[in-house]
Amino acid sequence: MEQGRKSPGYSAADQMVVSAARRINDGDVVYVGTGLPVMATYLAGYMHAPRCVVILEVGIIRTSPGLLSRSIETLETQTMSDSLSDLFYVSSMAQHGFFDLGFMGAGQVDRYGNVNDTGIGDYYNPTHRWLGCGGANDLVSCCPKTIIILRQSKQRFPERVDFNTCPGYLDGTPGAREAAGLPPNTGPSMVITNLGIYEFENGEMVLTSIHADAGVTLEQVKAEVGWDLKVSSQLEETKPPTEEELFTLRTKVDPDGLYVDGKRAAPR
Amino acid sequence: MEQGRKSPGYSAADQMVVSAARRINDGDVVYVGTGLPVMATYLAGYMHAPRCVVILEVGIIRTSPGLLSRSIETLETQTMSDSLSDLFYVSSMAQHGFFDLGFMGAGQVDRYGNVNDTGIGDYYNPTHRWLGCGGANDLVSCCPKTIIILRQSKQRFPERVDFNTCPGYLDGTPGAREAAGLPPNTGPSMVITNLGIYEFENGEMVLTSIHADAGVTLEQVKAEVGWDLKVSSQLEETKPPTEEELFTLRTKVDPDGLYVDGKRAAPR
Amino acid sequence: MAKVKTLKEAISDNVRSGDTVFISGMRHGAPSAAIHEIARQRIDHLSLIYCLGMTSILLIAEGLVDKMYTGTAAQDEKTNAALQRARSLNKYPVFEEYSHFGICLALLAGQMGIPYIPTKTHLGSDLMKYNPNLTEDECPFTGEKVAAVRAVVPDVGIIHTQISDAEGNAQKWGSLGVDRPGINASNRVIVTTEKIVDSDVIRRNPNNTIIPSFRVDAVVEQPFGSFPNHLAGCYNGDTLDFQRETRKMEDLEMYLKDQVHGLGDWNEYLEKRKSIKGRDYLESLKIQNPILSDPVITGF
Amino acid sequence: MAKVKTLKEAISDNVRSGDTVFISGMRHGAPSAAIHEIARQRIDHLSLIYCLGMTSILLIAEGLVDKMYTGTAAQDEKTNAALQRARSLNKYPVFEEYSHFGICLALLAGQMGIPYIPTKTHLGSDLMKYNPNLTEDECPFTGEKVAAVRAVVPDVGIIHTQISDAEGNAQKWGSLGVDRPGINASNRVIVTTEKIVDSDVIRRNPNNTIIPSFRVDAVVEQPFGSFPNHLAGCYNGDTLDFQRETRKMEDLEMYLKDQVHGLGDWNEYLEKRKSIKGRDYLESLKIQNPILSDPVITGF
Repeated sequence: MEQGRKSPGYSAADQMVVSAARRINDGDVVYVGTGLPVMATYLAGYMHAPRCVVILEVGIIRTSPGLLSRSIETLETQTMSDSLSDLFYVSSMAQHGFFDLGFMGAGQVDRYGNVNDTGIGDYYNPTHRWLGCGGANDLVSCCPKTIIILRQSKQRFPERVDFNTCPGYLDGTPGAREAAGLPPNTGPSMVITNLGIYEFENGEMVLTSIHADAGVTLEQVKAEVGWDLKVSSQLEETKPPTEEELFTLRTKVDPDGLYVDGKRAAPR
Repeated sequence: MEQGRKSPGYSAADQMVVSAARRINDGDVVYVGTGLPVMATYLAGYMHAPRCVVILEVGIIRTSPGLLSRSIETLETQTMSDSLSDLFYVSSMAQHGFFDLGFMGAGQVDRYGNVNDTGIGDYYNPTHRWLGCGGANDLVSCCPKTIIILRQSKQRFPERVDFNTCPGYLDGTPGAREAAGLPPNTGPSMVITNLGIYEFENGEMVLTSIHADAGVTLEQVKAEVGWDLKVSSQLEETKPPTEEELFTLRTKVDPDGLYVDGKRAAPR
Repeated sequence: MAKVKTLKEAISDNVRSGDTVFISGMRHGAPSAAIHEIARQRIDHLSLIYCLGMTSILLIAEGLVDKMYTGTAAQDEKTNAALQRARSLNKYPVFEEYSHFGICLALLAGQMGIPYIPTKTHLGSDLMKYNPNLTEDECPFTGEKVAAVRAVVPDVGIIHTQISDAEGNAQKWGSLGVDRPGINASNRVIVTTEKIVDSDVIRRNPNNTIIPSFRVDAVVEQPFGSFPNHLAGCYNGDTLDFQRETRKMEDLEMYLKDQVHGLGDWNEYLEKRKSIKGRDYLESLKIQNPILSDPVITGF
Repeated sequence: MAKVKTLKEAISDNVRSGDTVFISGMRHGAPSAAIHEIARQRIDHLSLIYCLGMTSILLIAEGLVDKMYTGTAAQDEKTNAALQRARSLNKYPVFEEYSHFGICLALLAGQMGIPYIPTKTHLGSDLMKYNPNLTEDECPFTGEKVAAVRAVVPDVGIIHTQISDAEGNAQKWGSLGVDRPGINASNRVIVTTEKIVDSDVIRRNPNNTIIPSFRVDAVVEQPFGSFPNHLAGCYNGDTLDFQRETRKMEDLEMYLKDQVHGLGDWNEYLEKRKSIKGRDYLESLKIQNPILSDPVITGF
């Protein structure tokens, strides 16, 4: 599937990262998962959000954008941080509600924003297994807003996930998260893919923007969703990456080309 | 009350500190309360227990005896420690059961080793108030053995304390600590006063040694106990301080004479 | 630099009537300057968490304290002038009593954003009977009895540190008492510091940061801000004068009049102490034989 | 010096068949030398807690692991040679799955000596259904729902640090992942360290001590003991070779034969890597632009 390659100047992955970066406000305290979330956050740091705070689960807290590296945890990532603490500290601050935004990848995301990082099919005999959630469950359980970023396909957008690793709005009934005991005013706020951008209305994912400039059509989007997708009445066309955004992404965020088309060029 | 002054060479307080110091084995990990316990532990460190580990609740962990100072928490106490951590760390290690010995003072101690550091009489309208227990409750709740050191008087040795701040063997019935939820194999093991030494048999305090060389008699001891005291069938006479012990106490542990007759010479 | 304030501003902006206030430093590095400023501004109806707090008696004496969460505190009204003064003002505080670990756990639960935390301490003691923030519970796995300690989330926490950058990345070393859970549990944070340093100094030793900038609301540079307490790497303590000057009622009254309300700020206080004790007094408290660590190496 | 051992001794003395083993380092400073030694000694029936563990696949591949407490771990048997090899040995591990905070809390409860600890995470997720160490509970004060995480107390913990004294006062800096709760929860502790230093070095910066001597059973000096992981102040990581050399079954078999069982110890392993990658290989991983902190000052 290679939608999103009309314009020679950028890829669908670029659009995904750039769209995500734009959602970070200057000064935001952002709990950042591994991979594309780090790229997007560093891009925001170099562009419009120089004072955003980058929090990594291993205990790294930094206000100067770091160097992207092959893994989230390297000496490049640690060096000249404001604070090197630990997972307990970072997760405690998240659970207390001191962060503004969580930013994570996902194996699958469903109609109600539930994320599966575990497996497809029977838990004990899955047809596919992911690694598990790492810190992603903590992030989406605790952050007031969470952005989920992933490459979209019908298989990765089922109506209901087989295994709910990171709770979204559960079965979509109002108050379901609070009833489960999750902190109030938390949960996924946005899903950004290589095809479009989704927000949540009454706990259900709604398409709010299409990467039209990259050649994506509504039909393409719907073809890669596993349920009868709601489309916003104010559906927008995603603003394509600016030259400055692309230049910054390629020269400052990932000068060594560690990421190709949104995937790590080498194993983690 | 000035029992224990027969011999000109030492005071009852010296006997108390020396007797306590002798109970520390080389290599013991000792959770040490403020005041006399620190003196006794440092004395042990200079004498027969150079490898004992001194733990102070504020987070100080040291294997070299420090300088005694007016307060348990000074730069002298901190300097050249093995570890400067915090109260959470130290208390966690105690609660896990990693310490050998607790060592504390007390306002009152009763027949079953319960300590009152709170008040006499009605809680809301006491006739006497102490400061509260600080870390002493934690210490005696968690340590496999705890030595309590205090100057003895009938008022400080009631049959039952009015307020149980630091639990001993509660009402003395077998298994009372465990039934209350306290960790098994914990509790006070010894009480050392200016008159004698007490151990616990079936949860009850029993006199095992009298500071006879300091002029203390069994009658004097009994007169300063608020119940019908059990006396060990193997009652001993406390071995008086040796010259080396006294010399070390005066020249190394407390060269500035911060403690006079077991009391701080100046307010904490 | 928007966070850098005078102590007066930092306190008036962030400490409010009715607040639960965490004061860091179990003697070591307790923020005496800030406490005097709270007394000076007469911010009232406070609930205080301040383990081994010495200068807290000023707040009690001024009738500013509704509640003390405490492990040890003077409570003998017959002999304590501050308590007597609070009584005369009809502002005698309520004391909620824990062990020190109990207070630490209340703050840790607060830091963690959970409503309570279990412990094996306090069980069997009468502390359980009188402190409404302690109750028995049982382990849902083993059924064993535990004491549950209810979370305390301070509205504001105050910490004094050796260094901080202007954004509030603050570093404290030495014994840390309940500093970490207390300051990290607090919703607003005031950092007073001996010295505001370049962020570069912080970032070359990031493991020493006790609270990062995004958690900090105000940064105040205040040399000798912990005096008469001690502060590792900076100065020794000398608490006897304070204790003597505040013990008897007439002395306490005079202290409040002359050394709290009669002075504009902490620098005037320090001058006052020098005028009493001699020009070299503060200098004499500074560390005489500094011990230097090897540099901590980072980089790639 | 009685605690200073060879790695072989330290592992055989302290890691036993059936043990629950905590491995420190979420990549940063993970004790690769020690893990290779466990594989070499084929100590089996282990339960492992090793977050972001990379070299743990060696233990799985050898059929030594009964259980993994995990937040992320390769579990796709179809594509993972180590799992396939474990299956062929009839030693496929059980995976008990948490979030990373969940594992951290299990260890924290272990460190604290309490049977469980509450959290607001995991609730509403299917992790609660399948992990027997997670259950719902309610706050005895507020009645609100929490998830209870059962304590894990490792029989033995292994940490690799930059420095330690011969008694085991070990200092680690950089990002600390779950090192503190994990190593402090462990009943026995093995410290492997880049360099054994004088106690004086430790005592001049006592805040950096991650575990004090009385908690430590064995101290092993092992330069590059975390390679191919990185270690702050010492060397960068280079994990691609390890990942490539252990991905396919035939490569994994060869790695186990040649680089685990075919070698006597970690120094031979390092020589082997140099013979493959060039004499300057390890030197080239060392920090190129070291950044030095200001000295931490103490004393009185």
